[in-house]
Amino acid sequence: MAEIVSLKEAIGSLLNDGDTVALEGFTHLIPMSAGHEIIKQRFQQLTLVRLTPDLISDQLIGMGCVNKLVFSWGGNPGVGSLHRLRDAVEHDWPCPLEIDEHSHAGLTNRFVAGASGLPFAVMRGYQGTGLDTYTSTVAPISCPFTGEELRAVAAINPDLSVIHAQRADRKGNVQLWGITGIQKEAVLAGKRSLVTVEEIVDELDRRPGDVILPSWLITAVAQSSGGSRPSYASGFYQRDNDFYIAWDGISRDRQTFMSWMNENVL
Amino acid sequence: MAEIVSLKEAIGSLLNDGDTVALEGFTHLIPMSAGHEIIKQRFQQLTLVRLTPDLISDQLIGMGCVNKLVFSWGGNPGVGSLHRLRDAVEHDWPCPLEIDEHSHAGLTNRFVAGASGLPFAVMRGYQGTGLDTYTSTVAPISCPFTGEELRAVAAINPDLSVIHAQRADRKGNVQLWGITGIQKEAVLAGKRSLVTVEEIVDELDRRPGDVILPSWLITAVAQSSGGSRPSYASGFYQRDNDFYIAWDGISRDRQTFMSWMNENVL
Amino acid sequence: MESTEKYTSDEMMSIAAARQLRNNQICFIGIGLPSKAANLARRLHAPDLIMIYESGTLGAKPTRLPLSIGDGELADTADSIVSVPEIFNYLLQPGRIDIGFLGAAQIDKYANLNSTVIGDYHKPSVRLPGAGGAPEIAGAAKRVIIMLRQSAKSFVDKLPFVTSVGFGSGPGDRRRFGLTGAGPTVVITDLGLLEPDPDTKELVLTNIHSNVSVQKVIESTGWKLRIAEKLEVTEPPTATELEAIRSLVSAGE
Amino acid sequence: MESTEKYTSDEMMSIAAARQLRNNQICFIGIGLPSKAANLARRLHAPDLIMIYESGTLGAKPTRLPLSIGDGELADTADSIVSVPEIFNYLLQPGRIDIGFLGAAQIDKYANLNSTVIGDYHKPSVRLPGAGGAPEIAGAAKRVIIMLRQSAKSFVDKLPFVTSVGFGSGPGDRRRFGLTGAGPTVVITDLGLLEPDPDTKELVLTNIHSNVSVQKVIESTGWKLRIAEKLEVTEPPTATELEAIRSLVSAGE
Repeated sequence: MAEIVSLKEAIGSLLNDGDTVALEGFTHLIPMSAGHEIIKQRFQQLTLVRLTPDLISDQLIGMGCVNKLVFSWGGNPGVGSLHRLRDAVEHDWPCPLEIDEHSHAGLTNRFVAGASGLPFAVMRGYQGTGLDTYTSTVAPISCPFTGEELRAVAAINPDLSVIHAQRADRKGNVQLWGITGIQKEAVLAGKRSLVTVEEIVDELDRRPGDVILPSWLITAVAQSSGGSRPSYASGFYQRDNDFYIAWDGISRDRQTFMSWMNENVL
Repeated sequence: MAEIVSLKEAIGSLLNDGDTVALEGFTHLIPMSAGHEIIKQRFQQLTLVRLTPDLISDQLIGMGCVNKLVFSWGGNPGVGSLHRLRDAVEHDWPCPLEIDEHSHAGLTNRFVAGASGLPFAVMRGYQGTGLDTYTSTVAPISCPFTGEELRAVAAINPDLSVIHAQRADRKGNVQLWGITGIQKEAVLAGKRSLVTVEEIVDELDRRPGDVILPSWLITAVAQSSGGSRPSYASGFYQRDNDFYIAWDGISRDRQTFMSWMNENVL
Repeated sequence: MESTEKYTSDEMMSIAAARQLRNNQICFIGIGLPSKAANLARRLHAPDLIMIYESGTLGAKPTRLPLSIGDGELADTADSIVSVPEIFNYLLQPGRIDIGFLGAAQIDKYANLNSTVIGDYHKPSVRLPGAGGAPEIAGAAKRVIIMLRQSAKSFVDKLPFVTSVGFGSGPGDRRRFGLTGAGPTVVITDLGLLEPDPDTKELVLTNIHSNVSVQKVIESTGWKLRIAEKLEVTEPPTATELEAIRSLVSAGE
Repeated sequence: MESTEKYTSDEMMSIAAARQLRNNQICFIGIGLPSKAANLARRLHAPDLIMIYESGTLGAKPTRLPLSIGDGELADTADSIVSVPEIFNYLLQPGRIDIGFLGAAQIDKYANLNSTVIGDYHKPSVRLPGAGGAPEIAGAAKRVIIMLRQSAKSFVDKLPFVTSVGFGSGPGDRRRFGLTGAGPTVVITDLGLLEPDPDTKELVLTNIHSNVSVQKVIESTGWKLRIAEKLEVTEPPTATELEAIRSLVSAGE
């Protein structure tokens, strides 16, 4: 059953230097405050897993917490590049960044395999692309019935998976709604899991389209109001688009970025 | 986009003798009236696919519509045996019945593969059981990353998949809730699909835990109030347990069964 | 607080099984005897037992005994309902289930189960319902509890069909088959409890219900049954247990 | 009803793309140019276009232009929202999508796309965002429409990286790669439209926007561009089209 703890305590006790950590939230319910806590506690040499690395990934990379990124689309949604990600890949700053790059469908199926307790998943994809060449987590596989050649993608099972959700009850059952992306699979694939929530309530009144994650599937729950800001949490607050645009300027220059992080996160 | 038609017309135009037809509904929303329509229209030599063959399967088999059954648990839930199924398997009455038998997990993954447009799915199962011996739709497969031997199950793509749901709107979008089992995968795996519904409404007001099947994933929708009776449709009517118990007596004897079918279905 | 009331051997069996379950255990429940025992445990010492049924209902708290694994009572009282693919692929297969709770028509000395056919597969003398969720529950649950009534016809030397694997033909077979759970830890019958020998994996009679003779158990077993050196006698039902089991009303009644 | 108003080449591109879409087509939409064109089509001749975004929103009817594929505006106006595994495995992979609508940084003469890197993969001069949903959209959608601005830097003879396959190195490659969709049918740029030759699969300029010279298109193409024998001139935007595109307001504005 999930323990309800503080965010600081959760990150401190569930994460270790060198761990593989997934921060999921497909363009919605992004676990920003959990990422900030990882930066504050100065974790190092993490492998960061995230389909859509965005501002929080840019910050973790720029602060030198990450030495490997597993991802499928790394941009500032609707704005442009992630400059800290680019600086790390293009110029090894602040440290070299190894990448294991996939398509959304591929990384999604790696999570599905991880959630299913299987060592791999099967899909039709990657064929003919350059992606096949640069990863060791995709391999050809033949259908034993038809002979068709497909692709196997290796399961991903992060040491810690972190997501953000709207609510939990006092037993640690979690409720999320709106775009729920790959979050259920991320939690299930994780060896340990942490869910930050906007609020903790006595009773989860069900909503259309909601996803319930029972307490017995989660390691820890931490309250973190506004935990997705400047992204959004449906039913609580909207995306701060101005900040996403401003981030392009803040992140473009190393010193401006460091100053901003010092003032606003550390 | 789904066409809204009568049940009679739907079955008449979407099904052919010799087809593989899935009637799904995992202990809830069982497409009973669609099964009756198949019997009335005297379809022959069908391959019937259903995880949990129950009364409707017993009737289709006893009436000689089916010469092959793909299934994973064939009983009268909470009561006992399906006597028409047993009579067909044990004594070839009214005709020999070939069976392709699976576990729930296995047949479920055959539907998942079919819904995913893949020729097979991977799972950990069947190993050490007798089931492996008697089906050609399960095969060993090795993980290209770990070498672990797992099982591949062949995709199933019925010519027609039929499910029952609570509601549709006038555009043919379908809504179901409660135990929704394998129904989404059954519809998606079908080359053609038919959804019978309790009612057709102007607007589908969403409910917690509901599943929406957009009109563009469905071939036809037919209204059939009480279409799951004597089973149940959450929000509409409860299971008629007395009838399930009575069926044990009706179905035990060939003549009693035939008389009952003549009086109540044909 | 032993009851002075009479009780049936079926009541003893259900009560003995219910006693195996604890609060917060995640229990994947087959219909019939296991469902009755689990629901009894919830009414006694394990109100927070987490019951999972293969129909997709998670955390069901039925007020009446469900008639099938897809009973509306389970759906209406569940914390949430997931699809059947989720139940098997996301919850059972990865080993998240503490206890798989199974019944069967027949069992052998290595706790392998048959619920498929009696006789030849293609021309069976009795065609049983088949596997359902059992093979993968038996394979992937962290451990398995089995319940069935004991007789020479149900406890057989050789199964006509292995639907679900206990220990195959002995130690090492579970690993060889790639089964990830630990397998059966106890078989509860109307006569007593059998547990696998840690070394040989053969079922050994470790408990006998009061008022049952060892001779009766031996005669009700189709193989040469091993008896534990320290054979315990099952505590008879308490008045509370009997009252609870007798107040269990089936849904629809 | 040609407008007498001035319009930009970007407006012409979006309008030309919007004209490709029809009611009840199921369209899997990339963010940026494709999203703008699809939303424009919905406001003009295709109000019943079925828009699918990879975030899981089905049948979104945004009143404002979404800023990302997971914009709240898409979620709030969708018929339903499914998980990302469902979008890729149940809806895209089996070929249920009529049109995959993609942008890219670069394209080659066989309509292969690059959105990954400029330069060497390990030491790129420009690290682009990467694949996202594009490779499987390009593979599995029944057909693909591509939009990007035309220049010698974006229309290149050889891609540094193939993110998504158009026709590989020519006819037969899609089948060889096991790609189930028919591939790109048209590339819409700010200068004109290119379509694959039915036999060679090489892109051919088939339409030119009014006020654009063929010479300009040739100079904006990094390979020796083939021009269709019957080169058509794109209908200029109508007043209705221009009004619609100018009234498209982004979410959050």
